Formats: sequence, structure tokens, C-alpha cells
Amino acid sequence: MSTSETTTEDHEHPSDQKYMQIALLLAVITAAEVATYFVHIGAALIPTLMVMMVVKFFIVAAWFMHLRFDSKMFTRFFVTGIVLAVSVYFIFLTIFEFWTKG
Amino acid sequence: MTDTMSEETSTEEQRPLGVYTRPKGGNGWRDWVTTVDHKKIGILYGAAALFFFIIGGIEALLIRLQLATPNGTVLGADMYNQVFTMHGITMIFLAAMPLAAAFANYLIPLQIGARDVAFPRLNAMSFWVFLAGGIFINLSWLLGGAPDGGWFGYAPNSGVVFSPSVGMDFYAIGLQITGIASLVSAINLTVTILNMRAPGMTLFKMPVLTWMLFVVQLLLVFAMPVIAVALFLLMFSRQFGANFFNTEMGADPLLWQHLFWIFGHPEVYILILPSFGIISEVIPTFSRKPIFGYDFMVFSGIAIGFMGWGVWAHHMFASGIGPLSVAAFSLSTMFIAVPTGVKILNWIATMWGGRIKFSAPMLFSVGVISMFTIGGLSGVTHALSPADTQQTDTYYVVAHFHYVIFGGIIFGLFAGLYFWWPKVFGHMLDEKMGKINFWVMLVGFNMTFGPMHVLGLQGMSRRIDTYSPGFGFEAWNMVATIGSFIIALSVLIFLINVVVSVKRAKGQPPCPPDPWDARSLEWMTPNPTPEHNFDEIPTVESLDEFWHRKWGTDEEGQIVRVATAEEVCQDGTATGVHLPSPSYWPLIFAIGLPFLGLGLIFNLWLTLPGAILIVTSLYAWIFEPVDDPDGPHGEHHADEKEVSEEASDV
Amino acid sequence: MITKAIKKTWLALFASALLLVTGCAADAELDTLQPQGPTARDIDKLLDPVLIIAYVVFFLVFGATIFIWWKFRDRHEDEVFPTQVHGNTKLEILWTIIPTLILAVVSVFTLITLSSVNSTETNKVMVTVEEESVLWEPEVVVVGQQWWWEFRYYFDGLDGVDLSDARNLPPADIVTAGQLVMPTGQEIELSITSRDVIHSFWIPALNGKRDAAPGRVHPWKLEADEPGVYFGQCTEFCGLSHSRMRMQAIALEPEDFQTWVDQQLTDQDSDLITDEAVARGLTVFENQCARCHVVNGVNDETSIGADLVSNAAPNLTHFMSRTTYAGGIFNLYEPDGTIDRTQLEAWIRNAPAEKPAYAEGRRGMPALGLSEDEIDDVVAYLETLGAPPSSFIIQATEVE
Amino acid sequence: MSEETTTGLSHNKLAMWVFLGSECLLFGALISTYLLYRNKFYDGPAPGDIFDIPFTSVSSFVLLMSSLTMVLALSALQKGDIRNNRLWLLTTALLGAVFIGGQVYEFTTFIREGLGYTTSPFSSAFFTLTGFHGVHVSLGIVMIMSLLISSYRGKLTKKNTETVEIIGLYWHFVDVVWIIIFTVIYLVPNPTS
Ligand code: HEA
Ligand code: HEA
Ligand code: HEC
Ligand code: CUA
Ligand SMILES: [Cu+2]
Repeated sequence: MSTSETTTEDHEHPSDQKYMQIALLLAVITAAEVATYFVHIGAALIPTLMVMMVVKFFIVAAWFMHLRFDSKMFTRFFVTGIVLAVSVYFIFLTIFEFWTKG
Repeated sequence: MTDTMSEETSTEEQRPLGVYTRPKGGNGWRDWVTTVDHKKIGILYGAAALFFFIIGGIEALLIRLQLATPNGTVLGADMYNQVFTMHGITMIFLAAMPLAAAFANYLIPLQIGARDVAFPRLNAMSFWVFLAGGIFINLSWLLGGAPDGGWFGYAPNSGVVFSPSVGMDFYAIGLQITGIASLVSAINLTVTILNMRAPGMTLFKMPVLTWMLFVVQLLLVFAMPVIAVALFLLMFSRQFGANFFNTEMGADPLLWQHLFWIFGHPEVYILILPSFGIISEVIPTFSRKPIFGYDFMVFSGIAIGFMGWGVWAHHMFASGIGPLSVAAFSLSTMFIAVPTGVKILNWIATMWGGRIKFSAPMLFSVGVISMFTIGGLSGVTHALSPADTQQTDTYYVVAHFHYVIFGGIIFGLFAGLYFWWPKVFGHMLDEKMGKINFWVMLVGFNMTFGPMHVLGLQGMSRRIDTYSPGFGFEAWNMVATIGSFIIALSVLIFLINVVVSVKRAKGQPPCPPDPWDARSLEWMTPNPTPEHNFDEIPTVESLDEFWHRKWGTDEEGQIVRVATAEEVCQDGTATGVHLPSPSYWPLIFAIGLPFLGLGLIFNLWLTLPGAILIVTSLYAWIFEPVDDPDGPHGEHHADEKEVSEEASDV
Repeated sequence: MITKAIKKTWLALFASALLLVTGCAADAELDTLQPQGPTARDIDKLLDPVLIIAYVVFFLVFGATIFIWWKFRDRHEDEVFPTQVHGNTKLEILWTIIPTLILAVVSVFTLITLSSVNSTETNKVMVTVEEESVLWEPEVVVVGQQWWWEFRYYFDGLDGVDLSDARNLPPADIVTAGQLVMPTGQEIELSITSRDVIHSFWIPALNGKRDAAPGRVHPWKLEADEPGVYFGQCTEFCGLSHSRMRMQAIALEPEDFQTWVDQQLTDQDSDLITDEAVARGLTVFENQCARCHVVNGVNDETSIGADLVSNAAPNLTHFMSRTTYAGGIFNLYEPDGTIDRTQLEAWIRNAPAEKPAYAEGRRGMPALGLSEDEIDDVVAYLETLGAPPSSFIIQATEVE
Repeated sequence: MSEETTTGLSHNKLAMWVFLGSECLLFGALISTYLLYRNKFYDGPAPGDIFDIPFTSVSSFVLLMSSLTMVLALSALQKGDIRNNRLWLLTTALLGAVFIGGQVYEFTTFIREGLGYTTSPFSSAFFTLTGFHGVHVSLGIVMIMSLLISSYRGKLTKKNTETVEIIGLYWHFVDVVWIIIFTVIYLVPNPTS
């Protein structure tokens, strides 16, 4: 927390070109995701889907939301929210035996 | 709230479309309803909270009257259920939380050396929305019955089938409204603490109170959405027939319990941490020693806030969650005693070897140390999950949480009231009456809640409107009831103290700026705090900056005075300090919300005026410049060099 | 940890303190500190030492405060400062670690108790059902509803019994209300569920509590050392008459339990009715009561229910064999064994006046508007339902 | 203004990030509620019976692309290119509207197929979760339209980039939430009746 006194306002924004490339990448991943609906890949399905989801999430947050370039403080709040939510609701679903019976 | 950020028109030359004349200052009621000054808002929070505290207290007295004797007939079963539900809701959401908000609003900007909060108008909105929510919930008494499902509102008992009156609708919607207030205020204060510290005030030079309040705001930011979802699910179930708790269709009633307590447990730390912060300011001041182990104090506060997220199911040891879950939550709960214990012991160590003045605020603080410990220890006995299956839903739990709540929160907040009263109002409360206030309250409190331990272990259930003779409950219930009236007497003494002290101070000059030889920045301003807080924002070099400006050490290491308080304190006469202008819109926005609620409950047409008020006020708000060029502070512009723009656009 | 002597002293101190505050502990039927069965005793054994730790911690904190009060209070009005101590990392670490260690020990014992409380170990019991001996794995289905408890015995075991919908349970061998009858010295397994809101089943002398939640079946267990009547109270807030939702566990010697089972297994034979008032009472029952209540031999569970949210009212087949009724708040018998007719008539005349309910919301027994004659008749009929229990039970269940 | 704050970060942007942190717990609760109830479809249709993956894929793609147009709008404004800024803002709002249109279509189809709001715990949880998301998108559209209006009134210039950025953050967040919803609710194999 004590390292928060940083200023990182002036950063270079990626070019429009870069944004397009990222969008293209996102589109490709989405296509791959949708493809799993038609092509059956068995037990690997859910892990694959999760990986792709997390990657997309990460890309949007890092590039479109500028977390890559912006102050760490923003990342910290967002990550705290995500980590709290994931861990609390993971435990919540575990108590309901969601993973074994859901 | 995101909506309000959409457009900022920070400077406006002429008055364009949609910008209305702003209220001018002044000192009448109009000034109060349009104020955006964090100090006035703090006072408003405090006054409203004390008002609701008395309402909640009167409800408590009714509970105690009903339970004084077996087969009591003061309230019927139906009325009793409404009264105890409203007692819990009122005390938690309308008294304890806003009283803490009063301190947060008033003191955070002062303690970090700021002129206001980050978003002054949002701050005003938070208060009015809270008040609207509080009034809205209490309107249920007149409009068809108050909530009757307990403050924890367990499904499916809170559903329409089992609670057909409108009470639980008021609960679901009203708490949603106060929730908006808490969330907005929490975001506001988070930004304030991070962004508006005086030069040199690093996070680890912030007073412990500000730190604890910071942790509280973060807990609010992350906990409020969880209760919001729970209340939405309840509201949609009641209003639109959703099946979240319809067990006939396979819904699980434990869903509500989890969501409620995922919020509910962080909530209890939201309630207690401000009080911990307050006494961390009071105890060093009157012990004439710095706080013992500042870092540990801060980190234990953070640890408590953090661990508070992993213990919620300790409210559900009998609910039928599996034994593994029970075991896990049992252990996680126990270890919360560790950081809390660090605090208790550090306060003791702070006092140890001190030269202590047991003034009224100090008495209340010492009260917290010992009384909270009792409650904390009974909490640990709850954490033994097998034992808790005997204790849960008995008066033993009621004893536990009133010891932590009354012995921890209320005593702490009273310490704060006595301590900062001169800062806020410019005169002291009577010390002697303050001491009497403390002793009467201590006796009454222990008489009321001490016996509840015994009652609980003897098997008296919670939330029962009456009990039969022959279970051995009679004597202690009577003692508790008498005790509760002694508490009421102590509160009355406080109120009389206020009246007497205000009368005595009439026509007198305000009390000196530093009556307690205090340590933190807020005391660098004169009493009462001037509207602009600091004439000049101080540059901070150390923790307890103000104290270090007064005292130094000589060659032999003795503490010697280097300056008098009067020399260090600012005189509050600066002009030309540019402050945000008052605004009507926060109030008007807040008035809109209860109409939405009433509309959902009674007649959808009622949402129309609500929506109109909300949309208009938001629109007008967005177009309203933060500072009106011809606003009440216009005259200050003569002296431009002092202008410092602290407040942002929203 | 602590030597036995110190432990004893503390226990004695603690016990005397408790006795002092508990006062007349004799009539504290719900007391959690007087266990009468193994599970409750395990719990008590876990709590006692922790209470002692709590006392010690409290007296240390409180003692320190008092000492500080006496020693460090400022008696001078000068500007002399005490030594400015900012902290002491060693001390801080010390008082982080000591509570951690204490709690680590406590948590081990908690886990041990938790596992023993959750383990089950039932021996089958021989019961005779319709002249045939069956090996009954002692288990009872406990169903909560506003504002009374139902107990269902399935002697063929619960394996094939679908408990997922409590409003629609398969027929049981014995269905009774308010009083759970069980053999002593036996661990009885409970399957707890609910027909409406959440309730909580609690017999403090025998075990802690476990919620009864609709749509869920929660396992629990009871065991009593000695024959006796053990009081209980619904502890989860369940609406209007939550405070009037009580129950008892009645533990009987195995032989007496068998006698009780034999009685319960006989249906009412309406053909045997000779008394005219009773016959008229039966008619009233069939016209007025049978749409909610079951008397085996007169109607059955499949024919009732439309009238209540919970779809169930107490089974009255052996009503007279109970000593309390209406959620355990009224005594059926005077201490001398005669029936308290006045109270029973009042109940049938206007139940909501005797016990708050939302009859108009189909919760609780409504006032049926019977004439006084009809009431007399139906009470006469009720008196034929089942045999009175032993006077020991009548006296032990006495509630006010 | 932003230079004056202790951290050097603007109040508004920091507030928005704190708010987004808070929103994580809101959507987390809604998603978990849905997961808990996804096979509690009672007598009504099961998720696997009615979800139309190809259709939802298209609308998910539309929303994803609106994130691109949103950053392009911001990027244009940063360069002072008001024309392109308006163009991209408008595109973003339109894409958002297409997504909402798709959701309305989906909802009406479901209702026609017998999945009403009160059909089952599953249906209530489904409509509540996606409805909450839809309301978020709609609010975003309102905000973007407000930006457009003030742009046409000459009020949206290079010095307001931060406003656009903050609304953009909100918009991307809503998109990110949908990335999760799309995978977890639609693509993960669903129970059928
Ligand atoms: C201010 C509010 C507040 C606070 C601070 C706490 C603090 C704690 N609470 Fe409490 N609690 C409530 C408010 C609070 N609680 C409320 C309102 C309810 C009831 C809700 C309802 O049902 O309506 C409740 C209910 C409740 C339950 C559920 C009981 C039940 O319904 O069955 C449990 C169970 O574990 C529990 C545990 C604890 C613990 C372990 C702590 C710990 O944080 C306490 C830690 C403190 C200490 C232990 C004392 C100081 C420590 C030392 C001096 C160090 C040495 C100590 C040891 C070695 C043990 N609480
Ligand atoms: C901040 C929280 C808070 C506070 C401060 C209190 C304060 C008090 N509470 Fe508490 N209480 C709760 C929170 C709180 N309570 C909660 C959450 C519940 C659980 C509810 C539930 O189960 O749903 C509960 C439940 C609860 C019960 C159990 C009800 C039941 O389970 O059936 C009881 C019973 O005695 C009780 C008593 C009291 C008493 C006597 C006080 C006293 O300390 C109050 C003292 C204050 C006053 C007496 C006010 C002073 C008034 C005057 C001076 C009047 C004079 C003025 C005029 C005439 C103008 N409370
Ligand atoms: C609409 C449904 C309904 C009807 C009709 C009804 N009862 Fe009841 N009865 C109940 C319910 C519900 C209870 C449980 C009430 C409680 O304990 O809160 C009850 C309880 C009782 C009890 C106590 C049983 C016990 O063991 O606790 C008796 C005796 C009784 N009813 C008799 C009658 C008689 C006689 C009639 C007809 C004249 C009748 N009831 C008609 C619903 C009904
Ligand atoms: Cu049933 Cu309380
Ligand atoms: Cu808790």
C-alpha cells in the first residue's frame, strides 16, 4: 500500500492499429470458443473454455481498459474485487456441493 | 453514479440551458439542506443517527417490557415481531452505521489535511439518500405494518406467503436505498483518503482512526453489492413472483443465508472498526504516550477486514451445511481473535506507564477495552461449532453481540462524541456529567446484557415474544429489563448534558483550540472548525504531526514544549478559500427514491414522480458547475492567491 | 496444559459462579449445561475448558485495566510526560503468537468434538410390528411446520423413502406430533426437514440444534442415558408463533418403548363406537376436522391438506397418548391424570385465540365456529383416541 | 486537476475503478446464484433445451466489437479528431443497441417457448442475471448518447478525454462481464430436461 504514491498519468496510448489487432485476436478466440459448441473435444472442454475466457478477460482489461499502462492503484482495486469475488463465491458454491453435484 | 460522471462542464461562462440558480449560502435551514460541506454533513449524519438510536432504543425498551415477566402482554406476538425486527434494522443500519459515517465525514478530511471530500455533492447525496431510506423504512409502521422477518430476513419466512404484509417489501427496498447511500459514500471517502492527503501525509502517517475508516470504506465497497443482490432477489421474489426461494420448485433457502452473511459478517467489522479507530485516538491523547505499535494497529485492522470475508458461515453452524464447511468456518472464525487481541493488548500497552487522565472520553474508551473483550470472548465460544449448536439462536448470542455492539461500538462512539464535541461545536460537554453518564451506562449495560449470557445458557431462545414460567427465565429477564431502563437513563443524561452545555456556552467565546493536548491535524484548526477547515494546508512530517509541533525533546531526552497550542493552531481567519457551492440536487434526488419504492409496493404510478425527480435532479446536477461564479463565496475571490481547488466536479 | 488441581479449582469456581447466577437451576428444563446424553456431554466437555480460558483472558485484560487505573492515573496537573514508548516488536510478536497457539489447541479439540458429534453409530433395535419382529435401525423423520413438529417412524428403514418433498411424504408406520418417543441408551438418527419455513430442532439436554429447512433433509442424532422427558424449543425464527413451537423428547426403557409402539400401531376402529356422543363427535370430526387431521382408520394423509399451506395438521390417531398439544404449549392432563377439558374445548372453539396464527392465511388451526354441543361431542370423540401415557410422563411434561 | 491529488490520479477515474471493483461482487453473486439454480428448471424448459448458441454468439461478438469502437472513439478524441470520435461513439452505441435488441429478441423467444420469469428458479436466475447485465448495457448506451449530444453541442473536446475514458471503462467492464456470462452460462454444456 505504501508504494501507492506514484504518478503514471503520462503514458503512450497504443495505436489504433494495435487496437484492431487486439480486437482481431479477441474475435479469433471467440470463434474458437463458439467452435467448441460444434466440435466435441471431450473432457478438455471446460478447461479450454475457461482458459479462453480468462485470456479474453485479461486482454480487454489490459488493453482496452488500459490497465497495462495505467496506475497500479487501479489494477489493485479491480484485482481485489475479482479475487474477493472469485474466492468468496467459489467457497459459496463449494458449500452447496456445486462442483460435485451441480 | 456512473451516470453523473458522464458530462462535466467544469467551467461555464453564461448560464446555459439546464443550469439553474444555485442556492445561496446563509445560515438558516436552507443552508443545511443544500450544504455540501463535509462538516455539516457529518453533523447531519450524527443528528439523524442519534435520532434513530433513540427510536431503536425505544423499540428495545418495548422488547424488554414485553419480556420483563413471563407471558407478557405489552406487545402481541405480531407487534413483537415487528418491533424486534425494526430494532435490529434501526440500530444497525440507521444508528450505528450512520453514527460512524458522521465521524468519517467530519474527521477524515480534517485528519488528512483536506478541505473537503473528493465529491462534495455526492457526499450530500449520500446523507439525504440515507435519511430518505431511514424514513422510508419507518413509514412502514403507518402504511400497513413494519417488517416482521427479523433483521436477517431468512427466506422463505420473508416471502409473500409467510409474510404477506408490506413490511418485508419496505425492508427489501428500504435497505436497498440506504445501501446506495453507503456505497456511494464509501467510494467517495476511499477516493478522498487516497487522493486528498496533505503534502507529506503518506499512508503510514495517517492517524489510526483514518486508517480504520479507510478499511471500513473498502469493506463497504465490496460488501454492499452482496446484500444488494440478496435484497434484489427478495424484492423480485415478492414483487414479481421470482422463484429464488420457492422451495416447492427446488430453490434452496440457504441461498439467502449465504448472501446475507457474506455481507453480514464484514458488516459487523464495518460497525466495530470506526470505534476501534476512535479509541486509538483517545487513549494515546489521555495517556500522553504515542499509540503502542502503530504498524501493528494498522495491519491488524487490515487483517480483521480481510479475514472478515472468510468466516460468514459461522452464523450457519446449525443450518445444515456439511460438517467439512462447519469445520473450516469454525477454525477461520477462531483466528480472528488474533488480530483483535493485538489491538486490545496494544491499547493496554499504550496506557501502561502513561500518565493517564481519566476524562469522560477516556472512560468510555477504557470501557470498550474491557467490555468488548467480554463480547469477543463469547464470540470465540460461538466459534466452537459444536458448542454453538447449543448457543445459536439463544440469548447467549444476543448477549455476545450486544457486548461487542454496545460495549464496543456504542461506548466507542460516545467516547468520540465527548472527545470531538468541542471541535465540532466549539464548547465542551460537561465533564462531570460525562463521567456520570459513563458509570450509569456501564452499570445499566452490564445489568441488561450480562444476564443474557445466563438466560442463553439456560436455553432461552431468541426472537420469542414471550416465555412460560418454570424454565428459570423470570429473574434474569426482570434484571435485564431494569438494566435497559438504566441505559435509557444514561442516554438521557447525555442528552441533558448536551442541552446544559449548549446553554452554558451561549454568549461565551468558543473553547480553546486544543482542550485535550491532542495529537492529530484536526486540532490545528480553531474550535469550532471554520468552514474552510485549514487556513493553509499543513505540510506533514510525522505521525501525530500536531503533537510534534507542540512538543520536542531536549538534550536529556525530556519532553519539552516547543510551542503552545495557540501558536501552532491556525486562527481560521483566512479568506479567499474557494469552496464548492451548495446544491439543491442531492436532496431532490434523494426525495425521488422513496417514491420509486412506494411505487413498487403500492401503485406503479407512484414511481412516476419518483423517476421525474431522479432524472431531473441528475440532469440538473450534471450541468451544474461545481463552483458557481456568483455563488456565496464570490466575495472571497478578491484574494485569489489562497485559492485551492480541492473538490472535484461531481 | 493445566494441571488437574488447577483445573479442578477453576471448574469449581466456575461452577459456583454459574450456580450463583443460574439460581434455581432445578427447573431450567432447557439448560444447556446439564447434559443428559453423550452428544450433549461431548459438547459440554468442549465448552467448559474454553470458558475457563475465556475467564482467564478476561481477568487478565480486566486486571490490567484496573491496575493501570490504580497505578498510572495522573494525579498532577503538570506538563511532565511519561517515557514515550512507540512499540516493541518482540512484545507484539509475543501477543500475536500466544493467542494463536491457544487457539490452535482449542481448534484441535473443536475438530475432535465435531467429528464425534457428527459420527453415527446406531445399533438396530428389535421392534415388533404387527406381530412380526423387525430390526429397526432407530431413525425418525422430524418435520417442522408452523408451529408444531411431526415425527414419523418408518420401521422398514428410510432407504427407499423419498423425503425430498416434505409436503408429500410416503405413509409411515407411526405419525405423531409434539413428542418424540424414543428408547434409551440408543442413538436415534433424525432426518430433519420442513414443510414451510425454516425451523430448528433442539433438545438441549441431548444435543445441539439443527435447522429444519424445506427442500432439504438434515441428519442429526439424539441419545438419552436415562428415561425421562427432555424439553425442546424451535429456535429458528419461524413467524408469528415461533415462541409457541415447543417439543419434547420422551425417552423410555426399551420395553416401554415397545409398548408405546404397539399402541401406536393400532388404528382406530370406528365400528366399535357405542357411545352416542362419541358417535356424533365422529361425525363432526369427519365433516369439520378430517379435511386437515388424520385419524388412521377414518381417513389418511392422501385425502387431506388442501386447506393448509404446509399441507399437514397433527395426526390425531393417538392424541390421548400425548401429554401436551398445539406445539407443546398446553397440557392435555392435569397432574392427577384427569383431562384438562376446559383448555381442549377452548382450543377447538377458537384456536387462534389460544395460540396466535394466521388461520386466514391457511397457517395454523382456524376457529371452526362449532356449537358448544358439537365441541362437547368432538372432545368426547377425541378422548377415545389412544390410551393415556403413564403418570410419570404426565407429571414430567407439566408445562405452564 | 489531476496533478493536485496525492496519488496523481484523477478523482473520477479512481472512483470509477473503485466502483468497478465493487461491481465484481455484484455480478459474482448473480452468476453464482444462476449456477446454483441452472438445473432447477422444475417443469419448465432447461437451459440446454432453449439456449440458441449461434444466435448468442453473434450478439456476444457484437458486444465485443463495441469495445473496440469505444477505444477507437477515445483514441480519436485524444488526437483531437472530433469527427471520428463522434463516428465511433455512435457506432458503439449502435452496437450496444444491437446487443440489447438481440437480448430482447432472445427473451421474447424464450417466453414464447414457455420460459417465463416465474417458471422456475432457473428462469428467475437467468432473467435476473442477464437482465442486470442488460440494464448495465442500456445505462452505458444512455451515457454514450449523452456524450454524443454534448459533442454536437460543442462540449466534447480534447480536454474531456477523461470523461470518455471513464465511460469507456464502464463500457469495457460490462463487456468483460459478458465474456464471462457467455462462457459460463451459454458455452459450458448445459443440463437438458
Ligand atoms: C460489532 C459487531 C461484532 C463483532 C466485532 C463480532 C466479533 C466476533 N463475533 Fe460476532 N456477532 C455479531 C456482531 C459482532 N461479532 C452479531 C450482530 C451477531 C448476531 C447476528 C444475528 O444472528 O442476528 C454475531 C454472531 C456471531 C456468531 C454466530 C452465533 C450464532 O448465531 O450462532 C459467531 C460465531 O462464531 C460470532 C463470532 C464472533 C467472533 C469470533 C468475533 C471476534 O471478532 C471477536 C474477537 C475478539 C476477542 C476474542 C477479544 C479480544 C482478544 C484477546 C484479548 C486475545 C486473546 C484471546 C484469546 C486467546 C481467545 N459472532
Ligand atoms: C447497534 C446495534 C444495537 C444496539 C445499540 C442495541 C441496543 C439494545 N438492544 Fe438490541 N439488537 C440488535 C442490535 C442492537 N441492539 C440486533 C441486530 C438485534 C437482533 C434483531 C433480530 O433478531 O432480528 C437485537 C436484538 C435485541 C434483543 C432480542 C430480541 C429477540 O431476539 O427477541 C433484545 C432483548 O432484550 C435487545 C435489547 C436491546 C437493548 C435493551 C438495547 C439498549 O442498549 C438500547 C439503549 C438505548 C436506549 C434505551 C435509547 C435511549 C432512549 C431514551 C433516552 C428515551 C428518552 C427519550 C425520549 C422520551 C424522547 N436487542
Ligand atoms: C384448516 C385445518 C384444520 C382444521 C379444519 C382443524 N384443525 Fe386442528 N389443527 C390444525 C393445525 C394446523 C394444528 C396445529 C396447530 C399448532 O400447533 O399450531 C391443529 C391442532 C389440533 C390439535 C392439537 C394436536 C396436537 O397434538 O398438537 C387438536 C386436538 C385439534 N387440532 C383438533 C381439531 C378438531 C377437533 C377439529 C375439528 C373440529 C380440527 N382440529 C380442525 C388444523 C386444523
Ligand atoms: Cu418453528 Cu421457530
Ligand atoms: Cu459473524
